[in-house]
Amino acid sequence: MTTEYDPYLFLAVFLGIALVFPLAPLGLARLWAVLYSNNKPGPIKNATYECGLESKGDARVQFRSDYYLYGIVFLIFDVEALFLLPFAVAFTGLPMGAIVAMLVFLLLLVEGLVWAWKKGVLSWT
Amino acid sequence: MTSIGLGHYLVVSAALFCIGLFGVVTRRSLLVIYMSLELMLNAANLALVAMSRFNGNLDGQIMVFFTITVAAAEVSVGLAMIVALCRKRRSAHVEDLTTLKL
Amino acid sequence: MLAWTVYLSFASALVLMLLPKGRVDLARGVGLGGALAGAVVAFAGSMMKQPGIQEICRIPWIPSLGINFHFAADGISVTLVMLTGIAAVVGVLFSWNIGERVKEFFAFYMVLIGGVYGVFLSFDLFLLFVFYEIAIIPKYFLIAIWGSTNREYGAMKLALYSFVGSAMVLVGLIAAYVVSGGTTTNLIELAQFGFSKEFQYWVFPLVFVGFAILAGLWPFHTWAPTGHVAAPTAVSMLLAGVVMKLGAYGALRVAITLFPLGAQAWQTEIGFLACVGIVYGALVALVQRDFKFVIGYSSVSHMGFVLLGLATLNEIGLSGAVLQMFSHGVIAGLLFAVVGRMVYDRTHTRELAVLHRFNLSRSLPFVALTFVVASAASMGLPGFSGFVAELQVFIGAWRAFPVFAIFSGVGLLVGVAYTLRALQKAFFADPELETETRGPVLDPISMPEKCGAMILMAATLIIGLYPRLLLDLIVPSFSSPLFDGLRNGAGL
Amino acid sequence: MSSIDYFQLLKLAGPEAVLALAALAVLAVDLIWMREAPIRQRQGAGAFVSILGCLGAGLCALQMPGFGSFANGMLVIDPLTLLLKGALLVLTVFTVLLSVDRDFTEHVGEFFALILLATVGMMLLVSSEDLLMIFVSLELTSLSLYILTAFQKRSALSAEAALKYFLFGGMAAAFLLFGLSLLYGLSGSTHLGGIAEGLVGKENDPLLIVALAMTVIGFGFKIAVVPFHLWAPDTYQGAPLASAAFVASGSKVASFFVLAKVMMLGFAGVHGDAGWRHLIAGWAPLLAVLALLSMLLGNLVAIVQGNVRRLLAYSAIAHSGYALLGVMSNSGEGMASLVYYTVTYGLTTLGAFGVVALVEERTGSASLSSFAGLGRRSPILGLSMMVFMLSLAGIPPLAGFFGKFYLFVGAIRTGSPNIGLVWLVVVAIAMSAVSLYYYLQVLKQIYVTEESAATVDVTGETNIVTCCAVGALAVLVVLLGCFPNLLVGPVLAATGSAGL
Repeated sequence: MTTEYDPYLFLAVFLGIALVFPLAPLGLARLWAVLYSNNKPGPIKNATYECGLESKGDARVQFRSDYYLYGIVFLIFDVEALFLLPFAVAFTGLPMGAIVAMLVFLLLLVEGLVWAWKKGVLSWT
Repeated sequence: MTSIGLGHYLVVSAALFCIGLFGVVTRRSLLVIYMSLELMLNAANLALVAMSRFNGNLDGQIMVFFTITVAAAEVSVGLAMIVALCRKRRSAHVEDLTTLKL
Repeated sequence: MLAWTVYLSFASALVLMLLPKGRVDLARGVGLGGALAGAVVAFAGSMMKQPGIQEICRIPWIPSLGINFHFAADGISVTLVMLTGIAAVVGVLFSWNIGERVKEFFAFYMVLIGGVYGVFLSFDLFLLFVFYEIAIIPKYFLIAIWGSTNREYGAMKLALYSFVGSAMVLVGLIAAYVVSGGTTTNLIELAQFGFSKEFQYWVFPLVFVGFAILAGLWPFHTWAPTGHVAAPTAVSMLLAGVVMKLGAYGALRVAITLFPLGAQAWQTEIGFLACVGIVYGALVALVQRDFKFVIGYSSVSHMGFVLLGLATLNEIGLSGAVLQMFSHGVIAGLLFAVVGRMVYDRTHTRELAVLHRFNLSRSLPFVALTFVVASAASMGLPGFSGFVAELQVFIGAWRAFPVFAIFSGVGLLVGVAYTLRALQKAFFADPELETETRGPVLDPISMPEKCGAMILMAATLIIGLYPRLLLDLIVPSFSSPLFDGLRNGAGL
Repeated sequence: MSSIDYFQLLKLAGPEAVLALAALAVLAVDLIWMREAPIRQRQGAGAFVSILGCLGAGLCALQMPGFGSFANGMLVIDPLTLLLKGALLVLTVFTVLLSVDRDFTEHVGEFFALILLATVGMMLLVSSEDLLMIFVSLELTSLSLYILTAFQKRSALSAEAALKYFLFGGMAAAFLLFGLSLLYGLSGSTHLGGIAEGLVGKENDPLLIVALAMTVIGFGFKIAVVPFHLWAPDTYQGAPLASAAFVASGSKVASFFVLAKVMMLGFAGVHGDAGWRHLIAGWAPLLAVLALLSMLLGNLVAIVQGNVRRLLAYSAIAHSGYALLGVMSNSGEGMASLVYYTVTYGLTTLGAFGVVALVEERTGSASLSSFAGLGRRSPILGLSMMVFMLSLAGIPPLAGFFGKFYLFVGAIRTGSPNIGLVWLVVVAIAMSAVSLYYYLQVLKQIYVTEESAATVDVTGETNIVTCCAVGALAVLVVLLGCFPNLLVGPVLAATGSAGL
């Protein structure tokens, strides 16, 4: 006997559990700290957690612009994978022409990589 | 719960499109503008997929493949231009692009 | 045969462009040769002309739109081709003293002449419009580079006025072409196509005013004086002598023949404007201090007669208008030659108040003689071509609208006044002021100037004494199929 | 999908394949052999290979079968598209000639490769009747043009112009894509013919109006019509010369053709009428408003321009307004007049940019005053600039005049009993009278004003290749003006056979 569940009910339950699971222990730890061991700040206590050097300057470092070039070349090959997926799924039923076409597509992208390499974009000192 | 019809999807994609447009028009930093451009393109993708689902043929979804590629190519061109601009001008904010005037 | 006038002019323009830079005399020679050849072909062609419309050549140019390269000539176009021939030759003679950039001057000059020949000879609406606009750009450069007082302003004003005029004509032309089924732009076939009355009612003023701007119709004449004064002598002769006739000819050939009902509807308005043009031009010329402005406004006033003749829409008025075009072409050429080349190039001033110091009547007797003949012709003294033309215009005007005829009579009177005033101030001022100094010695009149003036004086005299030479060409051309619409409509 | 015969595809897409190969070949030649050669040699080799590629593509296009269509409308071969491909190839060859002996960049191979790839994009754009292919090839063209605009590394203007062009282009592409997706949703098919049938019942569906507006915004940007023209002046001024010339000519020819195809085929049912007293809602009144605005603004702002490149940009905006008349006349003859107008306009602008290139090389700036006395210094240059300026103004013996005349005849002939668009034609003619003023300003600088001593002579030798290209373009413009039937005849036959 299958009761007629609203299709989105399980989604709500799932969301509830996902929220409760992390928040409950955090709430308890917070409660415990407030009730029993209130914090007494001191110089030793505020020092960096483990050993190691004092950190200087702010955390946000300006990326060198050459990283962007890496990002661009990665982006192209990442999207290429997108096209390989349906090619792989329909691979068995494809005529010879389709495979040649796919090869041309791949070679074009490889040619892009070769060009980037030859241009010296990828290696920089 | 009424069933989710084509109208709902279109409303969502229209909302996404407007947010993207608002982002492009008002934000100052170029990177955020690129993100909102992406948002507008993906809103169109969402509309395409919804239309293809309700029209019952796959043309829309094939189109989505190619629009994703085009969006990727567009962003890579945009990033390359930011690199070129940064080497020239040390900042990626829109309002310094004022040397070319009427 | 007549088509060779167009080809020769453009060919000589091309040859002039290719001449080596330094050779000034070579450039003048080719210029004169081109103009003479054109004039000879023009006169030869008009001698052998059979009555009615004589087809010269008809080649399909853009078959998909029904446009063909169609040259033909009837009485009117032959007279005006002859006028262009004379004006071209005399213009070259009077620009013999142009010093710098001579090659380009004559190249632009020949392109202008070629365009004018083209307009008078083309019987295809599209082709006529093409030549009509070809003539605009050389005018700009001729005035802007070699002109005199505020030449760039005058040149730009002239170019824009003519271009706006031709833009209005283009709208009318396209509307007529499309409404007539869009199969042909041949003048004769379009004239036979009966356009509806309402269509003609709004297209006629557009096309007529578009052409009449170049003909100096009263409210749109302001470019003429500044343009003529700013232009070098030869160009101002050509401008007043021939290019203004372009507008009048276009109005006659295109506006009146294609839209006769429209012409009738707007007849009185045009007559009024023409009449005001005559009187206004004459009055303003009366008060001018600059000698060349007097002549500029006199050409506006004389062109008023031409437009009055066109407005009469009857055969005698129209033939008077065409004759006036020819005669004013010759007379204005002579007047500008005297003022520009003979007087200004020597005295370097055109202020009437100052000219008496040079005591011109004694130092340059030939110039004084020429100016007396020219002003007599311009006043319309019998014996000169002016009289015959204006007489016919008045008869035609009396039949169509007597009130305007009387008014233009007054205009004629004022015309006599300003011509005599200019003559007296410039040449026969009372010499006792500086009896002892004979005024700076002025270099004598050169040979090209002499024969140029001779040609013009001879032309106006011959036509004045024996007008049948031209009237036998002009009057029968009104019985051609082109004017059928006018004939049965307006009771020609 | 039926199994696609790939070899038939290769045969149909022959010209594009040859051109793509040529692009790769240029890259290879530049990177492998010409590694250390001086820049002049690299440019010569690159130009030679690209022109060879264009000729190969042209020959391949000639042997194409008269008619053919691949995957219902993805790639359509008919005499009209072949003619346009030929025109695009001619424009590309002249652009390549303009970019030789110019030292604005060391990456020579990439520059020529990108020009060829942009041409491939345009050729695909011109020969497709499928929304997907239209969007992809439009983006291919636009992206290569953005990069071409950014090629002048030394001047900051080029990067800034490219960025503005990119931002506007990206936004317009998003609008276009959204419009196309709504169009697909309403009609159920991506093929233009299928769309027309799909839209039969939905004339006043609000979604269709949104789709129409979005599509027009997308294409409006590409042809630089007024509300979407802000990128044009900056790009024309900032971009290196050959890319600005290519943006002005090639991309305009292709985008106008595809706009006309989408409007005439796709939105066939919603044409409406822009006649004077009988306005019916549809895309014709929308385009009429755009045309009116761009004619007015384009001409009026061009009057105050001091820089010839910005002047050419605003005149391009005005000419887009005139060309829209051809799109609105929605007939075979309208399409033929549009093709003739855009092709001759492309040739004229290329020539004008060629002259600007030579003047910029000699005096370092493209301002009006740097043109002073050009007529005396180099008569051929002065004469060809006069031909280009007068053809843009529409003075008869030149191609510009017949183009405008043919456009206006087509526009007025639409609702022939009530002479449809006569009010717009009157505005167009009035505005072209205004345009004569600023074209004469340029000619005044060339012929009338004397050369002031200030214009220092920067480089001694003038660039021979560009001179010949400019001369050839001037002769072509005069030839097309005096004998318009050379181009009008084949175009009309092609539009007839293409069943428009």
